[in-house]
Amino acid sequence: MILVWLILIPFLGGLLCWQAERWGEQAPRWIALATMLFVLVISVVLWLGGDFSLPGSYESQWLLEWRVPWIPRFGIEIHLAMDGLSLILVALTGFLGTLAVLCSWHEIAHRVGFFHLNLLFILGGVVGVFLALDLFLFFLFWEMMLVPMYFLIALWGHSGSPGQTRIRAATRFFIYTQASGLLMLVAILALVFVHYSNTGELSFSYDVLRGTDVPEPLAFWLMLGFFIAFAVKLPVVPFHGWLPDAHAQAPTAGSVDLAGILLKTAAYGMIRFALPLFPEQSAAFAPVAMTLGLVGIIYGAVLACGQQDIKRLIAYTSISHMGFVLIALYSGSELAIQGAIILMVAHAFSSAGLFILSGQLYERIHTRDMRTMGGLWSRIPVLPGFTLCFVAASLGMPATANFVGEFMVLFGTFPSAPVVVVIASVGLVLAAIYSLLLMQRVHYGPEYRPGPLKGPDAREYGMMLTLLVLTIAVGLYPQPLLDTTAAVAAPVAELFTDASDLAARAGEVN
Amino acid sequence: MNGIPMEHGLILASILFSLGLAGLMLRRSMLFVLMSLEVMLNSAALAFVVGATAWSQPDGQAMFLLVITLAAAEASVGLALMIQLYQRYRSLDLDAASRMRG
Amino acid sequence: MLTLESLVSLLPLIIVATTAVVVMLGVAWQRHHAGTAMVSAGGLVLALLSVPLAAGALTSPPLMTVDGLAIMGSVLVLLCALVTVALSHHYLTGYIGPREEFYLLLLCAVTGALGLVASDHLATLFISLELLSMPLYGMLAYSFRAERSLEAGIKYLVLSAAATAFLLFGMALIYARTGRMDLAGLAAGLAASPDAWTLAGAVLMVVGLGFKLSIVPFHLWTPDVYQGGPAPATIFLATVSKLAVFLVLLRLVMVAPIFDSEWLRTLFTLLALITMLGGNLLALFQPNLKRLLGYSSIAHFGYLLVAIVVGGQLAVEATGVYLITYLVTTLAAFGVVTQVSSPFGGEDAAGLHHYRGLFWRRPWLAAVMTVSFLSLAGIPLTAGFIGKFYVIALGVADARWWLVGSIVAGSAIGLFYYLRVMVTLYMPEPGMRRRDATEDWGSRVGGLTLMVVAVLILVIGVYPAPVIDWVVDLSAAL
Amino acid sequence: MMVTPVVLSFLFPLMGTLVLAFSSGRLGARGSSVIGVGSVGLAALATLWAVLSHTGDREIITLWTWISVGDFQPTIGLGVDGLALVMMAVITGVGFLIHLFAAWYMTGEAGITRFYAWMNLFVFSMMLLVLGDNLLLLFLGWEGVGLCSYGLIGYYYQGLDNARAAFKAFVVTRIGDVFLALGLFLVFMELGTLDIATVLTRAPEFWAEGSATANLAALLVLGGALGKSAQVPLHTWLPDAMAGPTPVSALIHAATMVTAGIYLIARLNGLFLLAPDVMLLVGVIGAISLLLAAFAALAQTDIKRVLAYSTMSQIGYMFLALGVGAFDAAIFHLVTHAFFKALLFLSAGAVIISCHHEQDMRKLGGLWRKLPVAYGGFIVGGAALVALPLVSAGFFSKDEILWQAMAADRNGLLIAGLLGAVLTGIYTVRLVLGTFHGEPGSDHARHPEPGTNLITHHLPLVVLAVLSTFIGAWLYPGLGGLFPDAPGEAVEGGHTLLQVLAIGAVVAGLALAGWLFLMRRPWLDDVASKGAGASLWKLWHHAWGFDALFDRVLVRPWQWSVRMLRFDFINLIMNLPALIARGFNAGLVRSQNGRTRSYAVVMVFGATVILLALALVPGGVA
Repeated sequence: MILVWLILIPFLGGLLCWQAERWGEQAPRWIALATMLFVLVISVVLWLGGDFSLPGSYESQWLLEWRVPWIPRFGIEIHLAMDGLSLILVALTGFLGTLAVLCSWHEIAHRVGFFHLNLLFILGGVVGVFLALDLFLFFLFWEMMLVPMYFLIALWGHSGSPGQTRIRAATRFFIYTQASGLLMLVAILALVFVHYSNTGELSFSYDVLRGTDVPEPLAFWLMLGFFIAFAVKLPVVPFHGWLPDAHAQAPTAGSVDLAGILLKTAAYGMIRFALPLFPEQSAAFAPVAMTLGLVGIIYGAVLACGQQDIKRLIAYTSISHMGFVLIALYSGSELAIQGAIILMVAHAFSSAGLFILSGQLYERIHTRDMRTMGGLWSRIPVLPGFTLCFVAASLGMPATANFVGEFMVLFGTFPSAPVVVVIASVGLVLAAIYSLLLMQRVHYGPEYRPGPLKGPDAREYGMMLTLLVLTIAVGLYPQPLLDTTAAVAAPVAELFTDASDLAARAGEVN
Repeated sequence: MNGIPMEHGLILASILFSLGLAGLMLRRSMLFVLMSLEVMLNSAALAFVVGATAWSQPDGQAMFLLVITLAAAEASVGLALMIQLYQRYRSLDLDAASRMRG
Repeated sequence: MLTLESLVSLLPLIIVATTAVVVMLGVAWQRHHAGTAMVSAGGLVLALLSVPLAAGALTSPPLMTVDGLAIMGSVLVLLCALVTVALSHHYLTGYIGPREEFYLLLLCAVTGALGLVASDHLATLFISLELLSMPLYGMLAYSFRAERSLEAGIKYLVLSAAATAFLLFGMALIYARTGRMDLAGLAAGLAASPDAWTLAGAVLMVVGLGFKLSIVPFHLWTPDVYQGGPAPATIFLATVSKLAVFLVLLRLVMVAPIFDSEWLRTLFTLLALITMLGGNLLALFQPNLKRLLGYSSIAHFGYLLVAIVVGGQLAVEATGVYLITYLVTTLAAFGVVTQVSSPFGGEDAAGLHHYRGLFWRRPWLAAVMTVSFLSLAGIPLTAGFIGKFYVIALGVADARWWLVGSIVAGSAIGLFYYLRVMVTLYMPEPGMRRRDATEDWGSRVGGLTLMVVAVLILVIGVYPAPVIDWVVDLSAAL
Repeated sequence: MMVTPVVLSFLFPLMGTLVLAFSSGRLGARGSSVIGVGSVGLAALATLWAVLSHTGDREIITLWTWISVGDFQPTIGLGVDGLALVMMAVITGVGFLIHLFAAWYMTGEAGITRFYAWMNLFVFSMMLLVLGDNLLLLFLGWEGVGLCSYGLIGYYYQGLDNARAAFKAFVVTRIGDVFLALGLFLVFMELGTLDIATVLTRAPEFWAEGSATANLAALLVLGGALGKSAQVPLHTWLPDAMAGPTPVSALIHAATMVTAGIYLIARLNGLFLLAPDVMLLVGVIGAISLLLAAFAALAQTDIKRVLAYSTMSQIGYMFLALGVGAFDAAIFHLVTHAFFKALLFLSAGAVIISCHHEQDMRKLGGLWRKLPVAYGGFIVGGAALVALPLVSAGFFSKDEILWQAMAADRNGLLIAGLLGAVLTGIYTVRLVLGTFHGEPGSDHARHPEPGTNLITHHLPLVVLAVLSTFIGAWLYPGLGGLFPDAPGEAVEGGHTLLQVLAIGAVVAGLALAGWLFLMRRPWLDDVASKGAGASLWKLWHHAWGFDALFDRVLVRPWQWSVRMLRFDFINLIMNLPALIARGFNAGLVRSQNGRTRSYAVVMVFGATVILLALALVPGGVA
């Protein structure tokens, strides 16, 4: 029952914030903060309590499970379950949600209640995505988390840019994700009806559908339906157009959520749904996916260097980082998938940090254009120091979580695809280039405009410090995270091994 | 029954129908548009009568009566609206009433 | 033969007809707007209560069949009429000139719709269709002093008459070839082989009905009539008229095999494709809200045509659910337009700029509108999503990949203008004076029904099981 | 976590960094320099304690397992053996002296806390690099050192070209790091472990000598070493790295970071022995860099750039030693080089500060009487650099390398070494004469302000000067035991012949330089200003044009593609559906022209099309 509460708390909190606006501007902020802290505390308590040993054959792999019939006609049920991976991601959502509320403490001045309503609805939807196990319920949360994000970007976007671009960016974000989501819905329904024709049982539940053997030509298209929906959200290069615009226009809280969690829902979706449901096709599709990952890394890096707007640069770096995750997921090695999970968490920390810093910069110099920045190191007391740390994290400096993630991915993928790893390592050099470019243009070089600026107050300092400590902690001692997700990564990796044997055997046969 | 074969009746009705259609599309004044509507309805009624005679059943005739009553109702409402059109635009031209577009 | 038993099965139609007569006498005796509204609402409620009785009756009148489809149709028609009456009362208070006649026209149209839904014979089909359309000309041209309403009335009259002529001619051809007028007889008569004339007749009937459902090549009248007609009339046109005609088309396809031939199925597929895409594409940059809703209703019926193409048990069920979700959503959307433009002041508040920043003036009205537009777009947790899910499930079950693809493309395009409308609600409004719903809109009958409808959208979206079970039971009886 | 001296030795700098980084301005200049220097001093003491208590065999201290997934089990473990201790001694010892001198050098500079924070972080990363017992931890130190060099080279961040030099240094070394990373991946895939000891035992079992994988692994490790030690292909960043303060150049670009590559190859000697032709390549690269840098040093005007190129050539010597398999000789030269090159850099720093940041030799001169300590440092350092026989430490280590080269009868390398020795003599004399003798070129040089502080200025220079003499060479404990036996052992005779040759080369170099610069100065100047001489001088000045080559081949195309791709054209493809929809919308909206009759026409047209399709399309009419 606690799983239902995990989803309901953000929604109730959101409604409370909307109504609390009557009692003054601060009330919604405190309520939102309390809600997200509550979610974080619950997930941490669950984490400490739960044991994540590899699932024995007898008891189910889910730490917690909650199941109730919803639409009997189609066999749809509200089926929530939590295992190591979803627990970590829910905790991450709680943490980043708290950060999002904190970093928009002064930034959002008008219509505060409605802002927090949207913010908490996004987080509720995301927690729903991580916990939903019924394909219909998963799709429902998948589409539902878009609406509040759309309003967040369209209504509270950066005042700097004229109104129209904000709405266009928000609409592009919405339509990209929604249309690809519908493709996934078609794939889900096709899978359900194939299962129905095989076994006469109409059900949307994950465990039941995993076993269906779908006839070959159709199976590839279904896998593609799932892949495209997650590729648009990841984002994978041809479908990445919406991310830089959405980030450039979103408020800081929106960017933190968008980069921190929404991208992770796509990776989670791949690990949970795309790979296990269609193992053979995914194995066959792996080379294409890896090439897309590579293109993502290189293309994201090259474009990141060319950007003038600081948030667009960070957005393109996210595309580059997510390229690594895509490679890992389709490499079929347990080490790489564990690395991908660590990289997801690490990227959430480093990109959230960089976005919060760019938000704080915007509060001080009211611009995001790097051409009008320079030599800020001497003008702002502590912020540049933190920026340097997060820049180091984003270029994969050892002792940061990104390094652990990236190198586990590369170590894991090397045996199965050495050429891919060689090209991906070029991405490491490009990562150094765009990260240091960010540092160079913003903090080093001659001062564009003289005059000292005020340093970070306690709130900002606290946020930055926690993020930094977490990055270093995971960088130096990632074992707790690894143990929790071990139970998830192992079966996914085996999917590929027996899938590739299958493919190999199939290869011999014909 | 060695009267004229049914196909000829139907073809006549079709020709009548297409004449009504042409009138609907070509004429500008609303009066003639209403008239061509009547022609189309009557052609349908004719087809019914032809059908009835072919199958020697009374159904066709009954339908003919229904069609006539409908045509009358149609005409009355149409003329009422035409009067309002004339009062507003001082002309019977159907295209005068085409402000809503796009 | 017309036995007492079959009369009972026609009870709702009889009650509505008597209400119309009572209203007519009431108008003749002494005009009282609120009274008339109460009487017509009472009549509709009474008819609604009598539906279970009618459903219980075993035999049905000669030219009609009161089966599951008819019952479902009658219930939906009565509910929509009830909401229209509730909304039109506040709207008409501002109308100078006779107000009671509107309810009279509405009741006659409802009678026609009830007859159409249960019709089993070409004659009853024709008569009920005309009984439904004739009062609509009056309702649309009700405020004839405003030229837009007159223009809408004229356009609808001319083109609807032409469509009826097509329908009639089609019926005539089929009658001439088969000599049978009732659908069951038609089916037997045609079992031999559908020749040129019968197929031509079928096509002409499709054109006639297609006009009423505003399927793409015959949709051009829709935006102008939706924009011109007074808001309550547009609600009635968008809900009851389309609902009844679609159920008839479904019955024709289900019962009469000539509609079942492979060739017609490809024709319907093509029509569905162009209707979905055409409806959405036309609405992309539409500044007028009522025209936009007109285009969106075209698109929605494009999605629904998939049920006609697929046919079978699941199709009837999908039609039932989709119609319920479509009706609830359209009632809410048009209801908001009615609330903002009532009491009637000569011109409806259709321009999108009227709704800019509505959330900061009328939060709950804007919330209703947001929910309705989310439902139109088919976003989860709203009824619209359940409808879209059903239609896609239908398309996938029958492996109609072209149709499913165009549903996805259509809804992606549709998102653009639904989002554009939704975001204007929350934009900070510039200082311009603009029309607004009356302060106490929420406490009036119309406002309350609107809130109930909005809640219904969310309830169906969150927990659709009861609605689905109801539709499954009714369609099983077919 | 046992508190052994080794753990203490690298914890002190870490604590120093954390205190300085999070003090955010509360510590004044004095406070931060005390902490900065103090922490490295304590580290030196801890190292000393560790050296004394070292029992000879390799001791592993595992702090905790870093990651454990399946058989990928890297640990945070410290491997302490002779090689590590020697390197630790150099890092903390020479590092401490440089930190001490930096206190004097940086007086009056803004942001001293930031300077010492970076310096301490550098020492910490270097210690980790040296102590890491598995390759992943070594890689951690490896990258940490790169980051600190970025921070320190870009210390004067106001100047755009300083920041650009730091950026270039980091990117070029990062390219080397990527090669090393690929090497790590290959090693892990083939041998299943990253632990250095196990790698060295398993390598011979799994790989045959000279097999493709062995060659590839050695090549990749070599690539990493080249990047960090600024050898031929990846050396362009070293001269520009002189943009940082001189103590930084002394610590990073003379004593410690640039030697990381040699340490790596020495540590993984087993790997290289399995790939003899890669060993030869190491030697050849060493020889090429040796000569290239020596020639370039001849034509430099900035004293720090001369020293930078001389560092590059001395490391070339070390690579040459590694190439012929004389690992012990390479480390020996590494140690002595750390002493005398640090001395030279610090003396140069003393000169620069005294002449108000004047670095150009042509503007300096006639300082030998005014800056006696700096002059003394230069003389002793220069002697060691030139390898003055019997007196200087350089002689013993360089002679050992040449002897090993001769013993391994790699005559080509030997000749390159000798030629290098001659050239070294020439540019050292040119440097000393240009800076200290002759007429002062600018008023800064006429009245310099010599450093007077006894502890922070004189002490480091004197100590280093002492270490640069034969005492430094004597201090070095032979590490023969740790490495496979060098070629020199097997051969008896010929050592004396080599010593004669080496001494001859040195004497010839000095004589030639003396003759050229003292007697024939005017002749030399006009040769260097006309025709062939001038172009040769320019070529050497720009270090054989490598920088320009890389700029045109790599940097410019990269910038061009970044500019071209700034407009995200793949995005256009995704905008296509929107444009198509917009086109259709425009077309369809025109059909809504409001006239009833045109609506009727379209309706009729639709009906006729369907009817025609009925007649024409087969299957319609049965």
